[in-house]
Amino acid sequence: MNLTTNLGKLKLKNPVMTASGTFGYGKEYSEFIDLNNLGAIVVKGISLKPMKGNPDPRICETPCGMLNAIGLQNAGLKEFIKQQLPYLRNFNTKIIVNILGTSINEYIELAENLEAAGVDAIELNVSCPNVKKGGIVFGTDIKIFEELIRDVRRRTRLPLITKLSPNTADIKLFAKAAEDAGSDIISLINTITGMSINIKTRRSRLANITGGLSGPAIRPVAVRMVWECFKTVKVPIIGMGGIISAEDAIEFILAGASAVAVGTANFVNPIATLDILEGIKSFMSGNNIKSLKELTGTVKC
Amino acid sequence: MNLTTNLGKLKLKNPVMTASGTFGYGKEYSEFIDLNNLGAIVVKGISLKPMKGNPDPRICETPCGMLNAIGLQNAGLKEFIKQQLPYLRNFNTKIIVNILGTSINEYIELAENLEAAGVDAIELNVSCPNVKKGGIVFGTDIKIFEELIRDVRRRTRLPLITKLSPNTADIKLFAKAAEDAGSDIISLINTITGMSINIKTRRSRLANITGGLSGPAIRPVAVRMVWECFKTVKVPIIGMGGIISAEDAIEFILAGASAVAVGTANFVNPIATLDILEGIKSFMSGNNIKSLKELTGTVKC
Amino acid sequence: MSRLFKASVIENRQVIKNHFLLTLHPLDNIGKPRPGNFFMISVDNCLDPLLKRPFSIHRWLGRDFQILYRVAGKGTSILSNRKPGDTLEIIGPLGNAFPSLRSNNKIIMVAGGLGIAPILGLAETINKYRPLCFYGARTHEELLCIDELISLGIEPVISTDDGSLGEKGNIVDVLKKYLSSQLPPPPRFCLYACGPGPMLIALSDLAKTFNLKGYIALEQNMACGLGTCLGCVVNTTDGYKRVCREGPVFPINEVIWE
Amino acid sequence: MSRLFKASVIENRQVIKNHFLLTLHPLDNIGKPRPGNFFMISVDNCLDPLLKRPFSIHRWLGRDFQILYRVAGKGTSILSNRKPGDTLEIIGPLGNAFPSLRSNNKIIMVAGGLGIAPILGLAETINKYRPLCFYGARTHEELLCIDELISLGIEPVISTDDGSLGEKGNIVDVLKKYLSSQLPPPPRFCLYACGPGPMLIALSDLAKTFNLKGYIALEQNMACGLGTCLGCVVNTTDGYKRVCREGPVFPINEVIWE
Ligand SMILES: Cc1cc2nc3c(=O)[nH]c(=O)nc-3n(C[C@H](O)[C@H](O)[C@H](O)COP(=O)(O)OP(=O)(O)OC[C@H]3O[C@@H](n4cnc5c(N)ncnc54)[C@H](O)[C@@H]3O)c2cc1C
Ligand SMILES: Cc1cc2nc3c(=O)[nH]c(=O)nc-3n(C[C@H](O)[C@H](O)[C@H](O)COP(=O)(O)OP(=O)(O)OC[C@H]3O[C@@H](n4cnc5c(N)ncnc54)[C@H](O)[C@@H]3O)c2cc1C
Ligand SMILES: Cc1cc2nc3c(=O)[nH]c(=O)nc-3n(C[C@H](O)[C@H](O)[C@H](O)COP(=O)(O)O)c2cc1C
Ligand SMILES: Cc1cc2nc3c(=O)[nH]c(=O)nc-3n(C[C@H](O)[C@H](O)[C@H](O)COP(=O)(O)O)c2cc1C
Ligand code: FES
Ligand code: FES
Repeated sequence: MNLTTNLGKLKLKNPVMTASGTFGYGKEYSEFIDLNNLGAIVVKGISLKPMKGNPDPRICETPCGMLNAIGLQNAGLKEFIKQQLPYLRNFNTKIIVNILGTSINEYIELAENLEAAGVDAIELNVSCPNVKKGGIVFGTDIKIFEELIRDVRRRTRLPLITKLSPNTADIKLFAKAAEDAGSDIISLINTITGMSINIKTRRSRLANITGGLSGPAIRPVAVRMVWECFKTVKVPIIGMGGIISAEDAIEFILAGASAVAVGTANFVNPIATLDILEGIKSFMSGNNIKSLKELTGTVKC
Repeated sequence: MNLTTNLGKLKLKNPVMTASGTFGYGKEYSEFIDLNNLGAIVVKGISLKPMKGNPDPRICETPCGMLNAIGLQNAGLKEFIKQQLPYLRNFNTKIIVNILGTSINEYIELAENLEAAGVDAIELNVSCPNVKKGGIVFGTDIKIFEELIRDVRRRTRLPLITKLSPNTADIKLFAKAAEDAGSDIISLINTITGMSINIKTRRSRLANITGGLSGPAIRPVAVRMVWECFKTVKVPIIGMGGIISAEDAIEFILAGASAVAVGTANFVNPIATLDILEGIKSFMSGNNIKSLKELTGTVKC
Repeated sequence: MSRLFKASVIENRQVIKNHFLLTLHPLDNIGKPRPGNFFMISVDNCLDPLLKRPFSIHRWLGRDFQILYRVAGKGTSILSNRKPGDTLEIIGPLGNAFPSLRSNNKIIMVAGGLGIAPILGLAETINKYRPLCFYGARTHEELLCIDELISLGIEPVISTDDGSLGEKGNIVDVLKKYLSSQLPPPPRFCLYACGPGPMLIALSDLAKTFNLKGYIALEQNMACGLGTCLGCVVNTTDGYKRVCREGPVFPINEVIWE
Repeated sequence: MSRLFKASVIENRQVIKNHFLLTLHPLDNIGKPRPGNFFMISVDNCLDPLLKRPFSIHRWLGRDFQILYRVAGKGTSILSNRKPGDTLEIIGPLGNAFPSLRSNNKIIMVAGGLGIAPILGLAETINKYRPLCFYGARTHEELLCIDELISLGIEPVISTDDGSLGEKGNIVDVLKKYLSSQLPPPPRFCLYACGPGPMLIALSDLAKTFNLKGYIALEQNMACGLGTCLGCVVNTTDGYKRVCREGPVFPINEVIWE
């Protein structure tokens, strides 16, 4: 059985990675799983300067899902390279850094510095719905979106992943634009904007009012979008959104994903990633599948 | 306590109505609840000609939700007026007819005939994602959307409700367009397009491949959209999407809904509508609220 | 009397691996279910699983009733953990029933696997007409209710896929052999069947070949069980029909298999 | 020894209306929890509720341990239906603990309502230092663990909102009266507190007024409990801090109340 997953020039030992923002910088989970066994670790979004994030409360549970409005709290690029990256480098897995900026130049500076620091790939977070000054404008205005990708593309040789927002009428347009602008890989979906109100206090359950919906609740939307993008672009797809079990992961692969990212499930079950990897392996052996390439996008329609 | 709900010129005895397509034409539920107690019955979408709908399977369950691709099966306008409307007229409740067409003229013909037949209001289904020839084009192209509403508006004096699709980047634009074009009321949300794959058969769980996601899973998205629209338009809003309990209904009201529609919950619990109405009443008396107008849109932000 | 009622679990007994016999005591008066009818059962109070699940009436015990079910997924797995004393919310009895016998008919009951669930209940109401019964399963362990059938005076003809009991092979082939031996088969033969899709398709062909009448109980994903969601349709010679309303029992020659 | 483990329910006893005492038997070796630590508990295996719920260690029984909880919503309601023999998945012990006593300190424990849950466990480890204990609840029925405190040699000062036991009024006012009677209060007094937000805010003011040190255990919605989601922060003089990681116990003067 061959689990190697080639996302263009980014080669993973297996298709299971973590979703940005749901795995910290890996350290906390090393207590529960051997990080060497992950296909890749995608770390929490990094900005040039430290960001303090949104006021609390930042999360709440919803039916089969959760809302979050963390507000991209992070210690900033320098701190990441100094404090987190060296630790992550102890493991034999790919390190992918999710980046966000308020201008194209910030994204470029992040990419250049991370390339110099030796990370394995960059994921452009253009779709976080929580921070007004954050990436959201890049994620919804397709012209700026293309320009951003094109400009970052020119300045780094790292594999470039563009993470797509589901908060759009037609995600195919963004997938195509990302491909045309030189993105090597696309990842989807980020969270769907939602809101939940505490009827006792008559306030939003989040200080930020709205937040991003993740978890199993959004899986049907995510699978549909992966399938739409698979039919539209040739670049490989990292599928995510509500993956809890190996069955869910395989659903994404059949819909067109070459690799999968596990997000909210890490909170529910800290060993979710490796449970899912094991489940994929037994599905493959049970169905005599030699390589996941045989499965990607093969849903019969 | 005053439950009367004025949606512009459409006056309901209370704010709880049924969501189109989830209550048939009322008859099946009359076994479980007294239809006289409903604020309004919104019937399954009606087209000019009978439609046979999509092949099976048409539905499947997803985490805290379900996908449907019924394909707007209905017996057509004539049959509705002859067979269903007389029965519905036995009850002291408002009858709202959800209509869909493949051209503006069809919508107009439907509206004119239904006005003549004496229904209480019309809900324009411009957002059903399942039928290629159905309303979807009206729901995503804002120019055609406005034109449709404007033209139907000119040809009927019935209160006009426009039902908005959540499959858009910015629902506020459609809410505003609907208001500007003369819609008296807006209702939201319709289902979110999704997909679910059976990994054993490697087929979509729906013959139509994709379907519309409904149920509690989508509630945070629906509440957010109602709140966005409330801040954007002056016309009253009918809120729906995953309402299962009175608490959920009140969440929508706080977010800006003047009335609520109960959909998928009818399948789970055939007396859901009246359970919700009772729950709203006890919330009102428990919080000394005289009229729901005091609550609509009052979420503190 | 209401078709929306609560029932308490009297017993929820594993009969063989993955198969359970659930005995329910309705806490309200309910209508007497007829063979072929089904109930929509809430397996839990939480929102996942969300929808009620359909199960055929297996046996009617006067006031209590039984469901025979297989753990197929999330909902049935949770159901299998329900304990005596737990309360379940239920809608039913729903759907149509196997039609009553015309006097000159000779019924051949055909059950595949768990298709025996409604067939046993049917057998209890028509055993006086001495129906024939053809019953196939994958292996002898999965042949349920044999004793019950025998105590009703019905000696089933049996087959198993692995040959561990009865004839080796599928039950439709066994029935075919029987019918061939009766050539020309008496036109008063009428099939009453329940089982997995492939079995019903083969049976349809057989019915066509031998020009037999018959009724089959179908399954389809369901949301409401009441005829309102239009989600549970199957294609028939008369257009899409709702399994929960026009069915679950359909004339065998009306169903169009894709 | 792993912080991800399963435990079986030994007992899940209602102590008063809506309040339950859960005794758990870990099926693996677990680390010994310190007072203030908490566990993330899966109340069910289904996807709704999705996230584990945080509960303070109430009592450590050597290998088994106890949780004292109130039915607050969906998750705790399901938890209250768990029966002996059921297995729960748990992460923990998590978070920091009430700091160890400095020799010259006199601890004043303050518990409001269910804030007694971690405070009793704390009392068990520090009773030899003869701490004071101020404990308030809405009504005398909601005063839990009084006997346990007394058997630890701690005679709590009590108040109830309705005056049904102890002083009428809130416990912070009672404490204030006590401190005023001690004027100037010995600076070696140190507060260890847990309770609802308004109580903790009043206590902060009090600490400021009397210039007292203190530690309070906070609550916040949690997803991971491990410090990765950044969902559970509270605002402090040193920026946002994670209740699950830098907390749940914080120096009382560091917390910024909005
Ligand atoms: C009228 C009727 C009568 C039935 N009677 C019985 C019975 O007596 N005993 C019994 O064990 N089962 C019966 N079934 C099937 C039973 O309803 C399904 O096995 C059950 O709903 C599966 O639920 P789940 O949550 O465990 O599985 P899911 O997780 O929902 O699905 C598991 C698998 O079961 C399939 N499935 C889901 N729902 C249905 C369905 N409604 N019909 C067929 N397959 C389905 C799915 O496609 C999937 O492959 C009946 C179905 C119908 C429509
Ligand atoms: C470190 C820590 C220790 C705790 N120890 C205990 C304990 O020993 N005993 C006990 O009974 N409770 C304790 N709690 C609170 C407990 O976690 C919540 O009551 C529980 O999560 C509510 O879950 P639910 O599904 O029943 O309620 P939900 O339906 O989720 O919510 C019901 C209500 O509870 C509130 N709530 C939800 N989650 C939390 C939370 N994490 N903290 C505070 N309020 C919340 C909601 O805002 C809502 O108002 C602790 C919380 C934390 C953070
Ligand atoms: C608490 C939390 C924080 C997140 N932070 C980020 C982030 O910093 N950057 C990003 O691109 N996505 C972020 N996401 C989105 C996830 O990476 C993922 O796209 C989304 O949660 C859907 O996957 P899931 O349903 O498996 O969680 C975050 C999600 C959660 C729940
Ligand atoms: C089975 C089914 C059929 C539906 N049919 C229609 C329809 O004919 N016209 C329409 O406007 N909406 C239709 N809807 C959408 C609902 O009216 C409602 O907008 C949506 O389901 C969200 O509400 P809910 O989560 O409460 O179900 C249908 C929904 C379901 C589940
Ligand atoms: S299950 Fe809804 S119509 Fe049959
Ligand atoms: S609960 Fe996730 S960081 Fe604290």
